[in-house]
Amino acid sequence: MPHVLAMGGDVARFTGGASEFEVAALSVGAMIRELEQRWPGLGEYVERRMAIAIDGEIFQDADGAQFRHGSEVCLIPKIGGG
Amino acid sequence: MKLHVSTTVNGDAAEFLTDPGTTLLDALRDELGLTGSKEGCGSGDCGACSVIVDGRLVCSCLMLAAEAEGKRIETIEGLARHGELHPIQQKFLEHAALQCGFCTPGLIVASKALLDANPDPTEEEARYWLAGNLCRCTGYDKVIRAVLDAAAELRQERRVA
Amino acid sequence: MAQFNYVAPSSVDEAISALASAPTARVLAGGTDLIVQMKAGRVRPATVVDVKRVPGAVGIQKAADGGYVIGAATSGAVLGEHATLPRDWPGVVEAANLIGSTQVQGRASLGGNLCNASPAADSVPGLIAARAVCVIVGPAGRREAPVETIQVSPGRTSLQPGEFVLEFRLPPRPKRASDAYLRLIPRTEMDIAVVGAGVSLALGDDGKIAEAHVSLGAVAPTSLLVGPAGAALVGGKLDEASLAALDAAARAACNPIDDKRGTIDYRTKIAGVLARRVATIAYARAEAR
Amino acid sequence: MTDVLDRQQTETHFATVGTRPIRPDGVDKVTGRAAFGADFVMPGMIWGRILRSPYAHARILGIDTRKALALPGVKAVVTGADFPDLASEIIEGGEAASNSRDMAVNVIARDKALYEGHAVAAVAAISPAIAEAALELIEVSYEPLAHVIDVEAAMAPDAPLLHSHIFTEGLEERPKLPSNIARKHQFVRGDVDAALAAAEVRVEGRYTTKAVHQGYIEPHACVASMSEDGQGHVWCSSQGHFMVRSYCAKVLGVEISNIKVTPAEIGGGFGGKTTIYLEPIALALSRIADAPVKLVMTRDEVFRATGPTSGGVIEVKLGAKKDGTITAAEVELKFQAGAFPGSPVGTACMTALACYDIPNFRIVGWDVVTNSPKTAAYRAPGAPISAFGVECALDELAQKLGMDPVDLRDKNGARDGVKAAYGPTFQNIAFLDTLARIRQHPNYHVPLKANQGRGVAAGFWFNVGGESTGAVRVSDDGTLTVATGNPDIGGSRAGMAMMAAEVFGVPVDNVRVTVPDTQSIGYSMLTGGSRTTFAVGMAVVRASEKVVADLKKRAAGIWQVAEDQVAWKNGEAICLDPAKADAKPLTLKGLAAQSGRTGGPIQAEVSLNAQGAGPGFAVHSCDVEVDPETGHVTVLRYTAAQDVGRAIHPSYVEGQLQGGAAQGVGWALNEEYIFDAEGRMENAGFLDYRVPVASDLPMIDTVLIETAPNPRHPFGAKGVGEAPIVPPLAAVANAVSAAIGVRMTDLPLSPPKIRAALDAKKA
Repeated sequence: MPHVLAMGGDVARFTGGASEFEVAALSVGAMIRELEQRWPGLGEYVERRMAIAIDGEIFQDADGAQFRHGSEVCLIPKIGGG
Repeated sequence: MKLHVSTTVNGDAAEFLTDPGTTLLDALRDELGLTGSKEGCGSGDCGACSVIVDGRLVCSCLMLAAEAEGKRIETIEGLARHGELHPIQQKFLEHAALQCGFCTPGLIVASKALLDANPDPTEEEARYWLAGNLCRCTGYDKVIRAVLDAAAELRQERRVA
Repeated sequence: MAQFNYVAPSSVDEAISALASAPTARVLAGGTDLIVQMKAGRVRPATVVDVKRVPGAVGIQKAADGGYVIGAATSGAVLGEHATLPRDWPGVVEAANLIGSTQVQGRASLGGNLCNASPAADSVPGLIAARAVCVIVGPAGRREAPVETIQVSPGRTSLQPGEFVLEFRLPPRPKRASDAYLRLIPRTEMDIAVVGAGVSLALGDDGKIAEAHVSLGAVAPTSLLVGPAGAALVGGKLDEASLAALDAAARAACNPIDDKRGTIDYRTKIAGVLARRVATIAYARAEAR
Repeated sequence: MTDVLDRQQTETHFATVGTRPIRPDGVDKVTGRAAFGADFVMPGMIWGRILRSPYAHARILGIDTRKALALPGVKAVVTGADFPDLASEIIEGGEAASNSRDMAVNVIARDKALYEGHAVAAVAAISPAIAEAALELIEVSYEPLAHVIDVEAAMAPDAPLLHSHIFTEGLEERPKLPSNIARKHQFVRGDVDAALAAAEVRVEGRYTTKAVHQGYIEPHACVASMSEDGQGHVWCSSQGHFMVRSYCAKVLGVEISNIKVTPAEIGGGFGGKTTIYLEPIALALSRIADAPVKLVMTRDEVFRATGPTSGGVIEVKLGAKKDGTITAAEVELKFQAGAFPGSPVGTACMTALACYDIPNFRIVGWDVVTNSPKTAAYRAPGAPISAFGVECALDELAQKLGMDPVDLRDKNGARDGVKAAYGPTFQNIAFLDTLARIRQHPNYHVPLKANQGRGVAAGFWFNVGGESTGAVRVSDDGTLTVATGNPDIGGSRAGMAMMAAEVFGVPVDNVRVTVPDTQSIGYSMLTGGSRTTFAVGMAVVRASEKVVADLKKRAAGIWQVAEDQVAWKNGEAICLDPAKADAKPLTLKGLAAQSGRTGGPIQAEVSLNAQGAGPGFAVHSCDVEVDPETGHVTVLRYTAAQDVGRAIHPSYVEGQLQGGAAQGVGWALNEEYIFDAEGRMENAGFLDYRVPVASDLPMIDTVLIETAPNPRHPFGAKGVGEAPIVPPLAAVANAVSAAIGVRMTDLPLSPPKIRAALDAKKA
């Protein structure tokens, strides 16, 4: 199962403190739906405010992006720039 | 009360009516449509409005249009001739001496005034002469290389001529 | 810019009457201060009198006594290109040539720099140390006054309504006499002086300093002629003791402010540093002549 | 000089990528033809001006515009009351999310002026002079309020409150009272307290910086026309015309489809043109005046009313073993956001330790509103500020350990497989190579004289991808036109033309590049985040590949062979079918000429959302000489090395490194916002806001590291624009500290501070 780690942001507020957990989902979109189901509000929060690094590569607004079993999925605040 | 000003711009006679409070830069841009000279500060601190008046490099934002009466004015629009870029313009392109390009017309006009006055400047002389032309993109490295390279080419041309 | 009348008189008298016509009238020479202030709305003259067409206002003449007569509206670039002035008065010229950029040099003048009455004006300490004299014309006629009597406070001069500075007179320059100007700025160019120092001196036949004048800028409401600093140099050969005395005298004369460009403490210390350094340059130049 | 050894070491060879052609827009820019924001005019155009608050913080009791409206020649006056009140809502402008209500109130004040320069009203008149005169006739009655600009003062419980609706986010529980602290960010790994306690060597420091401005030379400018049917058209310079479109629609409360934005050439941005200021006001004025309205900022307005980046406080504790292994890091950041939440403290936290592999750390960041202009993005937003503290602390640690500062960074440096402090695991990075190349550079070995010092620092930037569109059209003479939705801020058109030329196998001169308006090309996020060459380049390459596939298909049709029997090489289709040995290659020109018969015009537009932008690492070394009597600093040598993936146009990549270094040197030595006791900016001009001039700098040597091409990009490109401004603050400060033997911790390192430090050392 993909292992999810949240760095920064308010994920722990939704999960009751947990910032690391496993998900069954194998894509960003599916994970967002799964998180919304498990912790109401978290899915939407992640969708709007967080970027998702899959095995080290940062994805932003990429519902279709796929995970592998054992993927490292890292939730980090969205990144802007100058 | 509008003032009538007759002057020469890039070799051609130019006449316009102006308010006393209009700067030469505004007259060039708004009355004559020569928008190559830019306003970056309006206070003589950035050099983007550099033009040559009677052979003298000045900031056109710090000169009243009325003062141009009877003067010879050279702007960036007058540098390329008969479809040929001036060597300074060509070297700026070859050395990638511009990024956004906003300060470029002023830098090129100031560089022309430098090489007219000093055909063989040292790097330090070029840097001090151009200290009144702010560039925020390039860090000046490629600008200075372009100017020194253009100087060498112009000296070569003179020798040939 | 607020509206105003622009006139470019071609005689001294026309210029005087134009200046006298409105209490807010201002002289336009290079405009590198005036136009900036008008754009910012800090000054709103009813009439602007461009004096550059007035005979004598632009140009450099050698005087009968071997000194120089410099038109007050002559640009710094023209001063720097003169055949003999930079050799005879290098300090005056290098001070004028430090004002602003190459572009500003094409316009900025000694008269404008003085009459803008900024305590930090670069060319003023150079002129004061050189004992330059202003030729002033006005409704009451023509008069002469030492440069250090013109600035009375930041932005204010001792000129009367209708008066303007037409020329500067520099005395003849004997051998073994020279001058120099140094300023401290945060960058290498384009800044207003945090401190400026000018020194003019003449050596006797014994190689000792026979005459010395020291002027400081940006350390008081006006540029200063610092008598004790000059006196500290006279009679010596710029040994450590006289340099230390010069440093102390320069610091003692300071009455600066804290502002965005420097602190009281910093300006005071730097006044001493620059006085020493600029005296050393002037001395070396004098020995070389 | 840039050394290109690395490229020679890589096997891949390209015909165009990696060469240095003249940029396609170059001639227009050296001849003065290029039209920037203020160069555009329209028939019947009138001129606008904006009235700004003279107070840093004041309640606006009333605005009387009657006298201004009565002035002959005045066509329109607007105030905050002419704009809709928006609900608080996060909008994704394509970059860092921003709050639509805050943006609208920043464009023009409503009940309160929150900083000196905050727009309170605007006029449009038939001449600039009349517009200026009209401003003085607008009567605003203010109730001045206590103000606060210093970040720590603003965090105090009794500080003047800017907004009653800000309750600190990111705390365990929502606070009972509002404050100026908008948000707490926290990034934690391991047990930092235990690790610090157990450390064999510790360093601790407090570092401070002032607000600084991007300092682009072109002031903001636009022309806007709003017609009677509600259709608006804006011509302006910005980092993203799609951003201008969506933000204007929001602020004016109109449909996005009612706004069209045509991009002008942009005279520098560095992040500062990733938001709007003038455009909605010009549209509102135009709607009332029934005429196009031109608004151009003065330099004074640019400094007082557009986004600088934060001044900040950076507190750093590092713990290490005697062998130099860093075991613990604690970093606390306090950032001025300006008048509304949204300082770059979040990215400052994420980048603070990104260059290093540190098992235990706690990074805390505070986003604090202050009575100063709302901060805008500035090149690697936040990263230079946190790097200043961390890289200076590392320098001190190296001294304590008696280690070379490059060796210390190498020992702890990020490499593939290391878990970044901000979360993910690094791959395809070349930080260690970048350090090595600085260590090998001749500049690093020049012996130093008295009063001289050498400083080294590293920096990191994520780089981003994002939504991008590229279109490629084949003209009937076989030349190519490439269109993208991204304003070219530093030469990106050259890169786009080169990447297309590479795919087609044609000379780059056969490619023209254009940036059309918002109705003529697909949506693209703005030009920022170092994304353009990477993300937009991908779209252009994909579109080029689509066109090549179409050309092969058409060739197959002409030859009557299967498509897989057609190859594309050096700009022509080649028939592989042995049965058609006599089939001559079909050139792009030849195929273009027959496009009508083979299926019509040949073109493709590709829109994508580019992911997997590779991060960038920069290492700079700087040599300075300090005048011990005046405290004046001279930069003697400067070297910038960077992991760039692969340089498409090396000259413009070098230019990014050199420009970033120069901006960083200005930030380190002289640039700062100076406020008086009333909170008014004292140096709102290039005379006293001292950006580096040509005589302040030496040549800036660059080293492009190409040992880790980005696998996500067709040619291996990584973003390069932002990383180079991250190291200079610390590199310069470390050099100055080494030269004078005193640790300098407060930027800028202006001469009075250095002289004071030297005097204190003597005493």
